[in-house]
Amino acid sequence: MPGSSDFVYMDYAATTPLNSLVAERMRTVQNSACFNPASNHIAGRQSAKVVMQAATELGLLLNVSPDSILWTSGATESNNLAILGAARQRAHRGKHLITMRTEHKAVIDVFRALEKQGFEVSWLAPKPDGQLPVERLISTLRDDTQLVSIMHINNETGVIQDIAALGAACKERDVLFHVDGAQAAGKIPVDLAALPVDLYSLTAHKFYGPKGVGALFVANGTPLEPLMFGGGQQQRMRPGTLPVDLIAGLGVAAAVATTSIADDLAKLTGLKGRLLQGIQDIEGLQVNGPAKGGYPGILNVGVDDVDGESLLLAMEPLCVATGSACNSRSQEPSSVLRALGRTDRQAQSAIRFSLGRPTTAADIEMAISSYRHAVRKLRALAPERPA
Amino acid sequence: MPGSSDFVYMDYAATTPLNSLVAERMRTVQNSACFNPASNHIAGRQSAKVVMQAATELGLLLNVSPDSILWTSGATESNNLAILGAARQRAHRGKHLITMRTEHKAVIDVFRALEKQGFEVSWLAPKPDGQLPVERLISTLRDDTQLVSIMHINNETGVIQDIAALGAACKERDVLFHVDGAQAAGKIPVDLAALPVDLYSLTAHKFYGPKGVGALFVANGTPLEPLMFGGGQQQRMRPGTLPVDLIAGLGVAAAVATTSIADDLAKLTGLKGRLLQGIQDIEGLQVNGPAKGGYPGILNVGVDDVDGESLLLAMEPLCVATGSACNSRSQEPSSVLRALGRTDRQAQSAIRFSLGRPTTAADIEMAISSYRHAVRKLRALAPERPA
Amino acid sequence: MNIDPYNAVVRAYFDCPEHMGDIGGGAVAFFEDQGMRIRLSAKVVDGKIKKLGFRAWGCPHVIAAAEAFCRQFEGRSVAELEEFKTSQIMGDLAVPVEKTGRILVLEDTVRSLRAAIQDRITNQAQD
Amino acid sequence: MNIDPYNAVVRAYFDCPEHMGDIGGGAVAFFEDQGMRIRLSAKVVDGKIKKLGFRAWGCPHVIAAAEAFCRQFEGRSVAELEEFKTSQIMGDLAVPVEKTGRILVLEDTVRSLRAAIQDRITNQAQD
Ligand SMILES: Cc1ncc(COP(=O)(O)O)c(C=O)c1O
Ligand SMILES: Cc1ncc(COP(=O)(O)O)c(C=O)c1O
Repeated sequence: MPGSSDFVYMDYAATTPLNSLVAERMRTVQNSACFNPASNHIAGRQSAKVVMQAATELGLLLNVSPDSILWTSGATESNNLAILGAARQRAHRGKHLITMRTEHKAVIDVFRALEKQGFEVSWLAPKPDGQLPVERLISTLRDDTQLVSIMHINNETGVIQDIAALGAACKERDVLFHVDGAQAAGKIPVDLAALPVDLYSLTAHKFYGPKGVGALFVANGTPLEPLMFGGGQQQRMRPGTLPVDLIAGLGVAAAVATTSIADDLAKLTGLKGRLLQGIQDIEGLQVNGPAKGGYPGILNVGVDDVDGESLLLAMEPLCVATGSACNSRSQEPSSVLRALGRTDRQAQSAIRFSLGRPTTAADIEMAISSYRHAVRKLRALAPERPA
Repeated sequence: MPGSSDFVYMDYAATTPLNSLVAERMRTVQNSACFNPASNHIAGRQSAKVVMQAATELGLLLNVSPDSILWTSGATESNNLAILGAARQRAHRGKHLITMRTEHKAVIDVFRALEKQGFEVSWLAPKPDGQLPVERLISTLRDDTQLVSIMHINNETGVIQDIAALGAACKERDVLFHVDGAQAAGKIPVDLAALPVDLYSLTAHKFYGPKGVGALFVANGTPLEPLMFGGGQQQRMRPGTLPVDLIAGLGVAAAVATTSIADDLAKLTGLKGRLLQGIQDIEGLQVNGPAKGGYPGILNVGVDDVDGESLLLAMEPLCVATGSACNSRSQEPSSVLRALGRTDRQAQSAIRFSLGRPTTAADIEMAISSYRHAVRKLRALAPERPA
Repeated sequence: MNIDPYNAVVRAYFDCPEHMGDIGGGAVAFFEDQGMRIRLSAKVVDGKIKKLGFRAWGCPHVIAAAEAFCRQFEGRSVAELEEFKTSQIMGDLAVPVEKTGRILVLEDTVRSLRAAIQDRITNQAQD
Repeated sequence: MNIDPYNAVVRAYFDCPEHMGDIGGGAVAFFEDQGMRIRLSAKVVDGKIKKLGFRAWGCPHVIAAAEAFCRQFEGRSVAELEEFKTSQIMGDLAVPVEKTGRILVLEDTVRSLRAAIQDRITNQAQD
């Protein structure tokens, strides 16, 4: 994989390299049809065709109509548009919103902003394995609840929520249901025709598509207040010149995923199994997340008496993440792991290995020995507390 | 240029193709350093270096510090962030805002949204040549004015505003000054160290960089309320995984522009002169925009008794724009041309030829004969009004 | 996203508007509305439309619709003009709904052409 | 964007902490604060620091800072310990300001080490 001479990459939940078919298609589009699809001339129409094809490809991946897809700059924007857009649009009906404590920052911080603007947010806690029991949602729904936002796959632990059950609870009460699918789309089967979901966020760079483009699935024209105002593009919901080549890349990434998800999952399950087996005898090792099930591309582990930042450095040139990948430089212990009941110190020692399509068995062996070595080294360094 | 077998492209103000050095650099980055620059591992740090280099390159183009640059998805987002962000941030100080009637939709519609949210907007009219006299701004400034937003180069007519004088008027009153530079950055010299500008928007795809990435220059940490909330990226002003390859592409596009603006302008001036000369004897031809001066990449003309949409079709396969390029499919007569005093019917006949680095003398000859032919054809079709 | 606003019929009629022009000495109708202008002229012999011509100012759909009308009714009887409805042309040309008003200008012009033909017949009978 | 959080000195000291370990039978100091833990031990002969050792639990900067301290003061006189300030280490290791508090834990430990050495000297004198 790219850059492999300098390092071994095991941070696929943070971002993935471009699939070669994606890169090829983007190059073709850049050379022939990368104009403004809103322009009423030949060049514009060629570009519009490219965008429609991508919508079709993404529609197939998610089993939805191409018309229900809004293009954005990524899942952060999709989440903001869905949550701010729905909350503001429905503010006159009621101001109660529900989400989880283990959401990504691009959801948590949006709800925090809404709290400051007069909304009331219920922050649901998961069980220690990360799962949200549907009863907790049901008992929190109120007459003035307008929106529930629950992520599909957790980016730190890989736990998969029961979107069907959670969505059904929302539908019964006529509450909008948003799902942050950034870690799920293109990685596990997602059938939005079958799932009771109104809004679904995704981002291309998590499944071998380009960075800088994402999408928001909007069921049946669910009304949203736009985040931005401008030209009439995308039914005024999201103005700006469409990045035709990026959208084409997202489309191909979706098409590739459609045919490869089953193989990907089988392969990742094997690799994750070996990785866990290779380190599970380390004293004090804790798996953060579901013991069984969960997305096989993510393994999050902590050990006693080791500092996460030092662990990361001691493992170089293996590229893994501590805390939330989206902001690994912050030194705060992961709020996700704190919500699962870990102490600050335990949370601080957490390392997320995330595997991807290019991960090899040799990468896994390297990771195992690297992790074992680093833990041994740091434990040797650590002082005992005086008796 | 790309796609030239099917059509002749003369819509560079809508969007430009990728410069070959830009494409090459993006490919290199995609193959080696396209990870999450916020990640604290080797791959992340390689990507962070790429982003810093791009900031340096853009900083050189605009003569500003790399630290003053925020990456966005394009000028639409930059404009929204600047205008909504500044207005909301300063709302407690006063609610008066000033802009022009001839702004791009990505400015006009933002101010319209703010009007609905309780702000008062003064919509300044330009002179018939498109220029805004500084006295009109000065006489509109009030004690409670918080923000003035004036575009640098008009996307429909190419008129260039006197940013130095307008900015000085704002500075005297301690009013924030935002400039939509989408049509100026990378196309004419822009020295933001010398210009009294607080916020400057740009988008890469207007100067041979990639689509889906733009920037907002923010002077001295001018406080803005973010549009989106999420990870800690970019000092919380604009969260989301940075599209490293697109940013690198923007950087190279800026570097190329830095060395080629002078040549570009000289070449465009010659081509525009020939184009105008080739059509100016057509009866009833009006030039929309400044008679002299103005950006030489744009020539906007109207003729009596011809419908713009039919003109566009009759000129195929020449790709030009009617009305605002960003939304050429809307049938409304251009509000910009209306503001310059054109009638609906005159505005509706307007065609914008926009030339770019790849435009050849042969393209210009083709455009001349295509325009002459189309006008002749449509005039032959049109009925006289009965006596 | 509606990719090509013009279907093949519109493109063909717009490119080669065979009936462009005025039929000298025939019945003439002119109508102007919504910024569109249409003139139709017809040569009628024995209750039959021998020739139709048009001129139009407007968008490609309006021009193509006028041409379509001429192609359709040349050679048919004046009586058949009564049956004229824009709905078929709207369909053949795939005119977007928001342009319905413009195409109705053609309907008005055709109605006015019928009246003009009637006038001429009456006048000729009185001669 | 601070690209590499660790400069070459931090990387070298973290990779090879030569002074890692405990000096048996010497003066010992332990300090714990801000989630950091540092233990220093020293062998002192005739007012001179013959050997220094450390153990640390914390981020790479804390570990490197402890190693830096040992390298700096081994071979110097106990009196010179008084001069110890974290400022030079902060500079040499380019410690980010937000980690100042953590490095101050080292200062506390050094102070406590000085006291422990003083204690031993006094005790030995009393023997
Ligand atoms: C669960 C989740 N949501 C949202 C995001 C944000 O995606 P992006 O950075 O592409 O906007 C990420 C990853 O960064 C994520 O893992
Ligand atoms: C003057 C002006 N401002 C803003 C924009 C919006 O740029 P983008 O579509 O890249 O967001 C454009 C072009 O579309 C423009 O010409």
